[in-house]
Amino acid sequence: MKRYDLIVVGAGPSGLSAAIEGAKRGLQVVVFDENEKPGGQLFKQIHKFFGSKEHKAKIRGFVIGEQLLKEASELGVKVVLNATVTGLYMDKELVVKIADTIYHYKGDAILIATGAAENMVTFEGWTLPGVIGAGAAQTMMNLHGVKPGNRILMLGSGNVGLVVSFQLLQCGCEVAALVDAAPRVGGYGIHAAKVARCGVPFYLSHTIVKAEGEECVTGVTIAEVDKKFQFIPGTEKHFDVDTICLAVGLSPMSQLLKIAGCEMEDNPKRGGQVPICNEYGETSIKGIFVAGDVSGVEEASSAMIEGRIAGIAAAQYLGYIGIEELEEKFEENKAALEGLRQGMFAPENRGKLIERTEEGIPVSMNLLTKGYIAEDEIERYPGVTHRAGIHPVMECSQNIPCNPCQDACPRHCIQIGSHITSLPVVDESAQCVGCGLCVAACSGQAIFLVQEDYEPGYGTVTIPYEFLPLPQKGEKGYGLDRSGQRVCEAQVMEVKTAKTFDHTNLLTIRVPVDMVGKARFYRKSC
Amino acid sequence: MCNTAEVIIVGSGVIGCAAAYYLAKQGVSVLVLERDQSIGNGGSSRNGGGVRQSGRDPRELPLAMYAVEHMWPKLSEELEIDVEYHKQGNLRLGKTERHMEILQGLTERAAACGLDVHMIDGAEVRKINPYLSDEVIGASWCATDGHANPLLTTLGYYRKARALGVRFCTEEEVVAIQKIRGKARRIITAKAVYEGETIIVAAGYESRAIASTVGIDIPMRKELIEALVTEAEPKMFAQMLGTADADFYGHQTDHGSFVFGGASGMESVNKDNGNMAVSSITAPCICRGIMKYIPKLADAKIVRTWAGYEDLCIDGVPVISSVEEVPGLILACAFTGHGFGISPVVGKLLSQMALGEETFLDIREFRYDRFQAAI
Amino acid sequence: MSRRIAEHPILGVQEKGEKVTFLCDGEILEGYEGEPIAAALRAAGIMKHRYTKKEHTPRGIFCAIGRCTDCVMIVDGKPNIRTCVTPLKQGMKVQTQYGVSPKPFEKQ
Amino acid sequence: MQHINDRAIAPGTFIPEPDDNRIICRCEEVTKGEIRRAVHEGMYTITEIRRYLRTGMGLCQGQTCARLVKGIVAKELGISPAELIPATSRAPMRPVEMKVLAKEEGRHV
Repeated sequence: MKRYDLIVVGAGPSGLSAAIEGAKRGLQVVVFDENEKPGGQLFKQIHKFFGSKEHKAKIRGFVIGEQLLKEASELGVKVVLNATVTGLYMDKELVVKIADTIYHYKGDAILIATGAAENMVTFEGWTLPGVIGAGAAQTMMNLHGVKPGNRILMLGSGNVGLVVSFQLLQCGCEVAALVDAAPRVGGYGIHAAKVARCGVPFYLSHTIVKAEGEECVTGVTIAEVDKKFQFIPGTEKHFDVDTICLAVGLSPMSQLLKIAGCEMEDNPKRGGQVPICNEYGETSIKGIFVAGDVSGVEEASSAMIEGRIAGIAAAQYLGYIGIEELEEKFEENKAALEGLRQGMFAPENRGKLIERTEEGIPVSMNLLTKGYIAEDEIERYPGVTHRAGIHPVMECSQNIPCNPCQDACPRHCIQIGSHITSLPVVDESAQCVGCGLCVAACSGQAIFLVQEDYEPGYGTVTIPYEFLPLPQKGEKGYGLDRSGQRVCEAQVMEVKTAKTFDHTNLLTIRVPVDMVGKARFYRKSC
Repeated sequence: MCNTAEVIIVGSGVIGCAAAYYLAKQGVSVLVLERDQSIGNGGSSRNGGGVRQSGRDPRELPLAMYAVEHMWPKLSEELEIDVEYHKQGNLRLGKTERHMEILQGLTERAAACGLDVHMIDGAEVRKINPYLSDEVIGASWCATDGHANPLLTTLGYYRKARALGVRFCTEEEVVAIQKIRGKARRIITAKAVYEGETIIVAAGYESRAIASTVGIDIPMRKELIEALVTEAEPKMFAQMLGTADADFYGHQTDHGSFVFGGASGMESVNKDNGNMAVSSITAPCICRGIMKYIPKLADAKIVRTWAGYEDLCIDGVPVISSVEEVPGLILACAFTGHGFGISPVVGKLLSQMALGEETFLDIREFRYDRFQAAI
Repeated sequence: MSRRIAEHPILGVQEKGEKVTFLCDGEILEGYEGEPIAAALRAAGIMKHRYTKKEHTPRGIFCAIGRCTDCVMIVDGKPNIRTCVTPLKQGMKVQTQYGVSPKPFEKQ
Repeated sequence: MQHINDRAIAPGTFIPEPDDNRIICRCEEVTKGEIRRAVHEGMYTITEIRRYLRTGMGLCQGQTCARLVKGIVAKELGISPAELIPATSRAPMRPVEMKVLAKEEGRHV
């Protein structure tokens, strides 16, 4: 039987990372993926990643996918697509369906990196056409170039719900509302703020009563829920929508490991049924490794590091490297992983209400319930300053592991320091030149350039803009505040696009001077 | 909770559940101990659902004929659950002259016992089932054979027995049976001790180890065999199918899916990971077998494959027997892959045996001490 | 093809296969070769893929990645084809699936 | 709370709920009420529920409903969902046509 040193199942972030580390150390590696395109979820993730350079921060997910794929192929990794692994049998034998044939392969080591599947919730009418998973929406718009619907209601305020809502807006869909039964936004505040400033209303402590329609979705009714998640009568709200998108969490897709006979556990902290594994990702069956969401649902950034660790561990298991190299590399990667697992959204903080930042600043409650920071809250944050001339205003209010803004500024105006989750502060002594690199570099689109003294009575605000059509210089429209409300007339003074901005355009709008602290989005008059 | 009952049954397979039901119906207190977490998780949930008389050993035939005539037709009504019983015949197919000889032999022996079974040619076969390929040159045909849903039959007996007050305890692995004052009476599990007037061991292959704790050995072995199921297909045919070569057997269920069992030929040496693992080569082999007989199923999608142990008796028929040297002990095991079709009648016989009544069928052929050395 | 994204702010103009035509319940529709059948249907505004066996209720795309099997249809005469992962080809014949049949329930 | 092994311990009486007719297993069209009722009829494990009602036995093999079914059964039994062992995963991971499964390559080098 055809045998490989390492067979990887799943060409997503963790699988490709493992394949690369294995191949670097001399292993003969093959990667099977059932999809037509490699990259797993990375190819649907069109936003810029968080973290620091080592986590590929400020690079868009699909670009990371392309980079990983290129690196893997340069190292001689064979990536076989449209290849469905149908079973994992004894003696580390895999059966793979490719076209109209099944193939038998054996691996001396096997890495299962099959990722996660979406969870679902039920409500009246949930089986109607038009009710889809958030992953389905991403797949349709970002892989197939088709809008999943015209007017959409999103259920779920975790990062997936927030990111996909923004992506829906980017491809021209209307998002009627973002709804979550939880009392607080579950994902990053900056993701929520991006969606809110486009005018999407947030309904926390609300959930879907029913999807309406006979043959497909024509509307939806939501209602407020109490602390026990029971509907409060009389709070129903109706929306005319053609699509309802569900983003209510993920579960590891660990079925292959169960078939293989790996010891499993039900671990709610990891998202469900996961294999019991050691720090290198090795399961109860020697030589079968796991990495990424299949071993516990997290982010693509951590999946890549877990993949690297498992790939190196497989190399050691097969005798290509010594235990010293494994241990050394493990420590490095563990540090990177711990870097990502810090801050308010660290795994141990899941579901907890955090009321103050690491700096001791009260967290914006409006951000957690409405999706945007209120007027009377914004001045608390160290990135929000006032001064003469052009300067950055960083509306970054939660401790998340991310620091590209610090590296972006050629004048070193922005400082995060050595602690990656710290809120960015403005160095008053450095002089901002208005280059906008920080605006484009911020993965959360939370940095704005503000000039309060542009001309008498008027100031300018430079905002990140990732929509089409791109406004024209001189065009007149409106400034929208953080909640998406139209607050003033605005004129486009400048539209900057550059390769280094990576599709984040910088739109400079002129607004009345009392609006420079409020206008955070631009819309042409309709 | 009281750990005693008049009858304790070891094993919650279809035989154990049926016996429990027929006993409870007579007002007997019954306790069923199951090693697994789920009821009927052995062969009862893994077999092909055949309710056949043809092809059986003549010793077993009276049981099968009784079940088909008197029990299966009324079982759904009795258990208040649709066990999906269909009495629409069994075709045992042949493709070669050698096959036809095998079928002829089986048919003659069964007919001699009074079963209405006869040989038919290829054209007649395709008249009964137009989906069968031209490779099929003939078959034995028994119009009163059929199939049922083993999952619902097992759980149907369980549900009804439970409703009648039978106590079922799962994850209770029997470690030993103990004799008290000359009678089998006490059952030791990993967690507790139980006592009963009568003990019925109906635990598949594991019955061997359990019986050995009171010095009884049943000459049997186990074999891991496999089956598969397709997606739902439009209704095609209602007969149970088998072959002279035994390369596959199966039927279309009420759901529309086809359940097929079969063999790779490696069964006697198959290994297991402790999890009843399927092998990578059996399902493909079963598919190749099926496609030769029913080419139209080539596009049908397989959605699941599974494996299960058969408890194979050295002489091919089960042990259904009181053990006089261990008073109070009754064995019902080594069903050799034909237990499901006769489970209602075996359950009823066991209830009579446990009550010390004379059985309504002669079961001397199934005695535990019938086994002899070759010379 | 109103639901097609002509140009995406991040992804630009996406590469597509040849334009092809296919039949959906007898109606001629356009799509791109190699894209999932389901994508072409959604682009054409078609939401319903099948009606279920027991309750006869409509279903459409749900997961879009081949797992949930809700979007199955009869493709070139074969039932239960996952349209979200089956590439579109010129001249394909796609039919609404009723239970597992191409015939509406009243005609079954 | 431990998984319930003594099937004489009943989960109380079956009380109808307004959403009992809601589909849970999308493939096999099994409702919440059917699942709840099955628990009261003695089906205490996910495996038993599956064999009794066909939840998770359809084309998708329980990929969508597994978690939902688990939640309903656990609630009915008054235990945590983590106490319930999920149904056995079985190959093939995706539906495979018989003619494809029948066509093997690579068994020999």
